[in-house]
Amino acid sequence: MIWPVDLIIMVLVMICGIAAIMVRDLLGAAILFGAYSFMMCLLWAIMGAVDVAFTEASVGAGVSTVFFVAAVFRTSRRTKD
Amino acid sequence: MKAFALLTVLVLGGLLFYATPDFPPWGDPESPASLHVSPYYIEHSMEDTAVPNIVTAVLADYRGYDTMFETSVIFSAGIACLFLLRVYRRKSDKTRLYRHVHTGVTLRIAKGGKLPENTDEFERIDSLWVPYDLIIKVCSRLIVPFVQLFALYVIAHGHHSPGGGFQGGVIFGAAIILYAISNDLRRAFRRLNERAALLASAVGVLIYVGTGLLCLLLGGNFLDYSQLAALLHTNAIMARSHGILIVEIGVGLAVMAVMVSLYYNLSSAGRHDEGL
Amino acid sequence: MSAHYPGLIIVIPLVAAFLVLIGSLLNKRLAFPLAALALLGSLLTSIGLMIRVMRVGVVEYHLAGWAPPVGIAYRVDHLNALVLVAVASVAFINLLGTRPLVADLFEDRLGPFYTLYVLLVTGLLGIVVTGDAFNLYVLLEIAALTGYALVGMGEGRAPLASLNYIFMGTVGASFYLLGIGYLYLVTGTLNMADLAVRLPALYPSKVVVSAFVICLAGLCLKMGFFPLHAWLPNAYSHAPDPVSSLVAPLMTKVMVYVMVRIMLFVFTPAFAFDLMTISGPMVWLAVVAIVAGSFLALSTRRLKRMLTYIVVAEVGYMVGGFWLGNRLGISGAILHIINDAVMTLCVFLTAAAIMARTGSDRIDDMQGLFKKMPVTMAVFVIAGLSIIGVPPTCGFFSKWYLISGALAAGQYGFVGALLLSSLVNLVLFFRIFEIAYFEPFDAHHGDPSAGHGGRVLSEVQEAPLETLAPLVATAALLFALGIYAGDIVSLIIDHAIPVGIL
Amino acid sequence: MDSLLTNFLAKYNYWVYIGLVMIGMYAMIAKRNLVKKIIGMNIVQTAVILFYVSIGAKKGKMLPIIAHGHGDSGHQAVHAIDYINPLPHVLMLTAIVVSVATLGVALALAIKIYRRYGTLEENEIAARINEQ
Repeated sequence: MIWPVDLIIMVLVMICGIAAIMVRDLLGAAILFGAYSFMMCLLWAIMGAVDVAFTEASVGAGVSTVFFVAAVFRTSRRTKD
Repeated sequence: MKAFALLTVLVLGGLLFYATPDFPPWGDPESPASLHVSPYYIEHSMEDTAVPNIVTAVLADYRGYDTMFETSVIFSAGIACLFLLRVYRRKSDKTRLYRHVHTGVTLRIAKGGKLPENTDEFERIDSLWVPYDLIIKVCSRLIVPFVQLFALYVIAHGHHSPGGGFQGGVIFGAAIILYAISNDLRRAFRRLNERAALLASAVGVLIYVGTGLLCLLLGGNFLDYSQLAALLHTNAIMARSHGILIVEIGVGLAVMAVMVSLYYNLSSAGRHDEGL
Repeated sequence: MSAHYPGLIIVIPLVAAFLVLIGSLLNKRLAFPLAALALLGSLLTSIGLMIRVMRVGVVEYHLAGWAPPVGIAYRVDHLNALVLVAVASVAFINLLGTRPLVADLFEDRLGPFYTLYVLLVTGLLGIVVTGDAFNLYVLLEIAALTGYALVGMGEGRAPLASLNYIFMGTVGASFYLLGIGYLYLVTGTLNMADLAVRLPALYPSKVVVSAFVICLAGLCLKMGFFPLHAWLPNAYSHAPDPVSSLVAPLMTKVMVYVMVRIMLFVFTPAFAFDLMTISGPMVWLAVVAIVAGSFLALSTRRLKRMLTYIVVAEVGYMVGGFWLGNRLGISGAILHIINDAVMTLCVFLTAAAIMARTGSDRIDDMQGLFKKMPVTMAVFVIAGLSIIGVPPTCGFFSKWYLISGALAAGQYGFVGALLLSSLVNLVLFFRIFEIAYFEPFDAHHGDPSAGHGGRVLSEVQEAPLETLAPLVATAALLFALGIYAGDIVSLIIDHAIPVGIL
Repeated sequence: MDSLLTNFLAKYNYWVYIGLVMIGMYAMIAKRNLVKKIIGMNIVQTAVILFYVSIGAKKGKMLPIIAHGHGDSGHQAVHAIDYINPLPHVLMLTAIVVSVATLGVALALAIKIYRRYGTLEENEIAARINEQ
């Protein structure tokens, strides 16, 4: 593994995680959470956990995001924090 | 609340931080976790199960019991969502809205009146403005079969490459969800309706549990696939390999059906109307 | 076939859960009989397993035919076997006792309800029987997930309470998983017996200490131990009646069992009681839990809510008794797991039967119920006496062991808390008995303008026979457990506790 | 100082995991919006998964798929030291499934709450409950 790539992805994971809980729009939060999952999946792929990364890519970044969007669509995008 | 949250988080962080100096260095091949049980898996999975992907071998055979419950977890999530959200409504005699597919004209039909449900000429809609995008519909329809084919490949090739029942099932489910998003839920119901999805999820897990039970009836312990050798006309090792494939198919079926059913219930809030 | 009992005890209800769903797709009325058959099957196998364990000692079962550190193994000793029988019988009795209620409440979703019910019981049985730390986590999640769904179907605030329950439960389970991960990091194994062998060499390591703390914190969160109990009263009191009479007796007790199992058989008693100096603080926390639970129960006028606060206090009994660290205390805690499961089942079932008839859960609306529902109220009195701790019933005996354990350990605060809580329970139950027995009832009792939906009392009649039979059976069980308490302790619990503990 | 630095660099994965657990827990306690809390819950779960995957990692070793595994059984002996530890990966596959299952149920409950109270903010829900 190449440490600069590792480091960049880790920083991105943290940024996406913080952004997902800070942003004041739930649809945005859902998409940022998808990005977070995808970064996480890259991190795991780098660490050699290919099966876990594959699952996270299809579940975390794929289906989970769809569920979030569906739930936000059925409720509201509004949030105060 | 924020101060309390910060305090809790800091205490927790401190606790986790406290132990870290005693961790073995990251990525160390000599760390205790890599020396006790896992070498057995790495060195013996090939001769025990004839499956090169060690993760699949451990997942579906050595620790197959965990995976059986993992599938049951996802099954119970599907049932839980249905149980919580589903709204059963009697056929209302309110006004119904239909759209003529080829022209995009919306028809409003008053009390009791009804258009034939299963024609391609008209489709039922639930609000006056429902987006209708031909390009997206056609493009998705082109993509869906390839996604499904890939999903089947992932399930079938889990022995040799990353993948397996769970990933394949999710991708297959995602293909159907894509179809449901680009068209609408009613159309997706024509391909895979609610009862079929429920039945498929239960049957999928039953394939898994039933395989285990069959091993038990054949005289071995629960989930001991080597007992299937007599039925499959192979030796014990290949029987394990085939047993893994059978349960992976079960997992794939169950996961696909549950993902679709979760999407149906979440996207329509249990009403099973046109969805997103 | 008896060699396969440990496997069958889980497989029977698991297969049945899917058959219940498939059956209910064909015909809704198939759901209940299939579920009842499944739970009867697992009750019978658990009794068979108990007999086998008493005859031959520890029973091992290797799933998929792989020996323990490589595969997953069940290791059933006296402790598991006892709790298994308790869980299976409570779940079975509750299933029978709540049939009319469920048919009324969930008319349009009987299939999903019974599927979730059977899966929940499967999860709990699996937690008790398993000998693999990670397998326990998966089963924990099955039990929790089905529990969230069942709780969330209640009236009013139930979904919110259930969502809070999800947050707390998930954090608790994640902590448990993290603790197991820490142990895996330094030992490389997940099997409980193997962990117990490999851990002693590593006791000085900070990783083991944090694993211990994180695991314990997660389990305390899951069982609703005092400072972390906030989710419990809301979730249990807003849940639908047939669900709270399943979840309240079993969930917390099974989690206490998990704590006993992890502390005694993964971290050995030498580590848990001697090396880690938390026994004293844990007992004092239990004292606070008991006192707080009792007074919170005193402050409410709603029947179900009062009972949930009593559950909070009872968790304090068991945790405190366990952390006394001596044989008497631990025996008392294990005996109380069994007794409290049956007692809680009994009070919640009677509460459900009463509320089904009167339509209100206010204590003040129970006037004149002794005349209207004599059998139900008689059972309620027996359960109440047992919770207070009056001799022929089982509640007395576990309290006796707990108090003698506390005296032996010199923890007088715990003795005081137990006595105080008995006193408060006395007040709580006699307040209800008084209202229900002495206060005259008029046709329009209560306050109609309050709009609580209470029914006119003259219409109230005795609960149906289907509900009464299980109620009377549980009441009889309370006496039986009391009468045979000595035998249970000497024949079963004594073998369950490691010999090192005096 | 030097040992502290090497300690820091040798375990940077674990710092990230601790940071993510803290972020997730903060969101679960401090945020009032229910969907935000659900996101926080998921972040905690993925952080635990990151921790487990980090346990299994071995620098510069092969993926846990045995090379030349096809066909005849005359392949070379397999040495455990050459492959990444597969057991944590197996456990985490299960954990990911559990997290998506929890997510589904939590979102279903959030929709149910919204249907009943018309909002997802905790303080507004409390106000609605008090009104009733």
